[in-house]
Amino acid sequence: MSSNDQLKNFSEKLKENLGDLISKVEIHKGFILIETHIDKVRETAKKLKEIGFDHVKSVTVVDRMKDGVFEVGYHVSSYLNKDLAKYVVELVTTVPRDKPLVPSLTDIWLSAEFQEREAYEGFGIIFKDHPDLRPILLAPPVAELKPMRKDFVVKEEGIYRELPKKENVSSKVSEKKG
Amino acid sequence: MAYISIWTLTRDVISTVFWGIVKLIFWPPIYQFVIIPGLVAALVVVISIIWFERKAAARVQMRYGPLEVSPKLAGYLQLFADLIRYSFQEIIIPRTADIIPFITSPFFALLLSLLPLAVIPVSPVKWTWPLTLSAMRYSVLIAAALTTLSPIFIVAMGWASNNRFSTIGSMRESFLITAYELSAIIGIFSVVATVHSFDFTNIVNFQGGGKWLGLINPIALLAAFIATLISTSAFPFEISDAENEIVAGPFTEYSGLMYGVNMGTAYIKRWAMSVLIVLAFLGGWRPYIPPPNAGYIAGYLVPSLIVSAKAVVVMALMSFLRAVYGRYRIDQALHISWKYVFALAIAGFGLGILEGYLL
Amino acid sequence: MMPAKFVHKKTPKIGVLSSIGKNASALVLGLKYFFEPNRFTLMYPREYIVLDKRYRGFIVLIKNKCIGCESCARVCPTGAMKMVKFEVPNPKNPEKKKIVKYPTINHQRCVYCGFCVDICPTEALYHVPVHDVVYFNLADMIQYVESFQKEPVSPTAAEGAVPVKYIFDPERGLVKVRIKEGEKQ
Amino acid sequence: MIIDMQSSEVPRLNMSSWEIGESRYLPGMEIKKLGKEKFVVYIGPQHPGSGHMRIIIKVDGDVIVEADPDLGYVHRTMEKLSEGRAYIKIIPLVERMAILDACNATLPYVEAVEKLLGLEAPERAKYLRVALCEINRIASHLYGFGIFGVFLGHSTMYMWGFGDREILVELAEKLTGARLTHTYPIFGGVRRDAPQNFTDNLRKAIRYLRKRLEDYRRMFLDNPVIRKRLEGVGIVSKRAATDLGLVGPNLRASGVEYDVRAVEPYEAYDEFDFEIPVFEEGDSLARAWVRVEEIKQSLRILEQVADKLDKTKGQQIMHDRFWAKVPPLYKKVFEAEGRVKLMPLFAILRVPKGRAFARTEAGRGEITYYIESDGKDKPYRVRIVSPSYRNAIMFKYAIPGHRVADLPAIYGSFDYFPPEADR
Repeated sequence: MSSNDQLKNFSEKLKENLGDLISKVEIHKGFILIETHIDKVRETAKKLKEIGFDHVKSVTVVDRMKDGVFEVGYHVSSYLNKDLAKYVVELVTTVPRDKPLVPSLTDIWLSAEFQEREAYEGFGIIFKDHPDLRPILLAPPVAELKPMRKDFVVKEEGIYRELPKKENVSSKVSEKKG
Repeated sequence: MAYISIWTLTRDVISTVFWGIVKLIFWPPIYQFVIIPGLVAALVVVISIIWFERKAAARVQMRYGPLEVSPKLAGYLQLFADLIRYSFQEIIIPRTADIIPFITSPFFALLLSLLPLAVIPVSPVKWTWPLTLSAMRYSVLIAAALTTLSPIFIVAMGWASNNRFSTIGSMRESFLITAYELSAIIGIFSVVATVHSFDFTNIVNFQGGGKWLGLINPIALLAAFIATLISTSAFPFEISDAENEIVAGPFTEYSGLMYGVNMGTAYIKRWAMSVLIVLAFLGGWRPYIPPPNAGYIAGYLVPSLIVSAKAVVVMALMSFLRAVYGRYRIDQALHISWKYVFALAIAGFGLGILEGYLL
Repeated sequence: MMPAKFVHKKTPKIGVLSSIGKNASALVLGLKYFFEPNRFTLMYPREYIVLDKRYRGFIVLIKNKCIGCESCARVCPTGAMKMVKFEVPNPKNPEKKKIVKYPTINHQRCVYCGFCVDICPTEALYHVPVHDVVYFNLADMIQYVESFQKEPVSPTAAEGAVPVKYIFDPERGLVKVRIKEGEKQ
Repeated sequence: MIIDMQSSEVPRLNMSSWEIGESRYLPGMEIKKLGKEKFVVYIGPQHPGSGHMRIIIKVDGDVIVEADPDLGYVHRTMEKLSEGRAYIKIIPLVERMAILDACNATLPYVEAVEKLLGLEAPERAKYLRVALCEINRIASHLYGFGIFGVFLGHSTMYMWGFGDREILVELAEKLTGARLTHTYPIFGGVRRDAPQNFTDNLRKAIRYLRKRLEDYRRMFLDNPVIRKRLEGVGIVSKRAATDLGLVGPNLRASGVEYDVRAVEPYEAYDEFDFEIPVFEEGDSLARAWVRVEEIKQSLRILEQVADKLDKTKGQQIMHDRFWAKVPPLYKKVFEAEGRVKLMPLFAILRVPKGRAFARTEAGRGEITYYIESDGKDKPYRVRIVSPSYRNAIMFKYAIPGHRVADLPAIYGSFDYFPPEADR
């Protein structure tokens, strides 16, 4: 387990290395978040790959409906560099919800290919220059609904059930008797 | 008087009819092709062997195999139940299929895979031979030639089905035909070289006294055995109808009884090849020698049963391989059959010639 | 602290000659299991496993213990457990009716996670070690208060199947053992 | 758009007007022009060798020139459903993506929530989690072997894999009360204590499985037919495995040293002495061997876990926060049945605001969860990336160039599990 000090040291190092490419570094539980402007995403990603972050674990999109943005994050880590493998770094950028256009990082991290397709079908985020941007899990008509967005609400059921008519009567009778 | 004459007349008629039927049954072409080792025996054997195959594999695989249909017979009737089910299933013919070859090919394949059984002797007694004496001198040649006919119809089935998996399957089958036929035939012909005769009767008589050709020339036997495995798509050469790769190969579009026929054809072919192997390598009806003027039972039924029993053992051995092996890839199977099995067959043939010279 | 070590290995190579031996080895192993099969199949409708008491089987309600706290319905991940409201006369104030709540279960949805049993503050729900109950129609699978209190009976056990249990064995893995009459817990 | 689960009305989709990207057709229904000598074969979803997925392959003769995996046939929208339900209800939901690997699939979720809650499971609970994780890992590998066997036509391996898995399933049942969907780890601990004779049974099972692994080697891995099918087939180089982001045994078969148990030891994995096998070849055979070696190591871990469980007998298996102030009835039940009763607050558990990322090594590889809480009783966002989903990309890049018959061999060697990938 990497202790808090280690994480802090590492985030400092990241800041030094990436310089003014990134606007924010935060330490969260289990990963380090670095935020960058959408124009600098590709540059930052290339730099991260140079440092040794060689694969994408997860392309995480969070819909911040109140702020009107999508937060597109790439959880990256390393396989070949054992020191880096201990850390997970999330490269985050925000795009407006009404015009979700992000440069694709598939050519930098091939492992992001399918996950970018998933972000595309779920949130409708369009990854520029993605080699094969199609829905992956959903059928196209379902993907068109952009079901992962927050304004697509799946309502959960309540916790009450109505009695069917007949049993209602009989159990009432038994209640009275009891 | 009249009473007696009617009685004798009836008796005569009955006995004539009875002996007529017996004669018909034991008429060599009928007996060989329809009874033993032909259709009836083949069906019984195939059903038993499939049952054995399933049970044997199940024992190795921590299972019981078929059991529910007849627990007291260890599930033997399961196969009959399957047969009934097949025969009541709807036969679906795809609209895109080429109908005439689609329907006829399975039955041609079945009949032709039985045909070799109609030209081989199963007894040394002369009247039981299905061919004329002069043709009998070439019975090995004729039987071997007839075994090569049925695969053509398997290829035709795949083509007529107009299905991609069928096409791939029949393509594989057509590759395999060329690969195994030569090895199988050369393997069996190495016996001819040893005995200096194309006559199965001579070959079997040569093997008296435990001098089985399979023991004398095991290389040729191995080559013929492996070639039989390939030709009948037994494991590890279950390639043309590999389920996990191409669904059922050439038989993908077949349903109901036609599918059952197709599945049976492979086993019947294995049966015919096993009978050939028994005659050529495993001593045929020996050690039993029928008296020269033997009748239906001693001269025909008993030797044919001995041949059948030996062939069943060969088949059981082939079936057991299912429990041990997976399947080869098509190019690997071709590689094996051309590089190793063919070489084995040639070596066996050479050994056969050498032994023919020495013995 | 002893972190795991990475150990580099190579797949064993097999030559042409030794492959003949490997063929024979596989065949011999097959024959060994052919003659001495190791089987522990449960012949299901004729045999049934007497399950552990810990088994998370069908869920039964003890109505007297239930306080109607709704915890079980809240925690149910599939919405199988739901509360039903009843109006009963209030002994203190006969004018107003008192509302009591009891859980009901829909076995079409229940996944037997057992959260409801574990969360119940009064142990009013419990698992029965039964896993095979047959319903004749879908409506029966929604169990209201009356039927929810009845312990379901395994149809195999009721029809006189042989009770068995499995015990662990270092040689054969699992061994099926028949339970005699007296042994039943 | 609001979908009401209670109403029977399905949201209407306008099938005629949708147009996404270039393709106007359902996947696999596109009209394409092909060369004369190539043709397209649809492997799946009703194919005996495909599982719940489809691989659209273009073949040139017998050689695959292009493969396009079509996932999603068993997609259950777990990420979306998670956003609408309480934290505890998500555990039984997510474990359904890999029912034979249930503990491994839920553990990172539980860990992520524990990180947000700022608590850690007690010692004995950690050992119990490790025990079930390793039992699940072996069961998952055996299942994978079974499927692998049948894909190669080796029915004995299929039945043996599934038959011997029964022992592990039985062990898991004795421990948790359920055969497959254990729902065992929970925030702050585990739900059941190990029964009386659990460690004895565990040791017996370990001895049996060690013996059986030798049989597997003789029957399957050293079987010349199988070797011929696997050796040099589906080679993924170290570089390619890294770039594709493969996980788990498939990654380690390509010579990459990565295992979450070693890189970021979770639960009690840093207390056990075990090795992580890494193979260099990167072919299907290496992927099979890596699993066998991993089973051996898992058995080694289980042996140590059994000792630890004997040592920590009778200790608490729930974090104090949920156990210190429980009524006496709860403790009575725990002592009598070994069952941890949950506080009613679990149903409406509010998790502090924050983001957490957790990863563990499941049977098929690394599984990661990203959880974001906005302080309410439901998560704001749950992102699940399962091992099979990350391995799915290999269909596109590892299969072309091989023969049609190699497809099942490669598929099986990757131990791809569609329900896990589709989530």
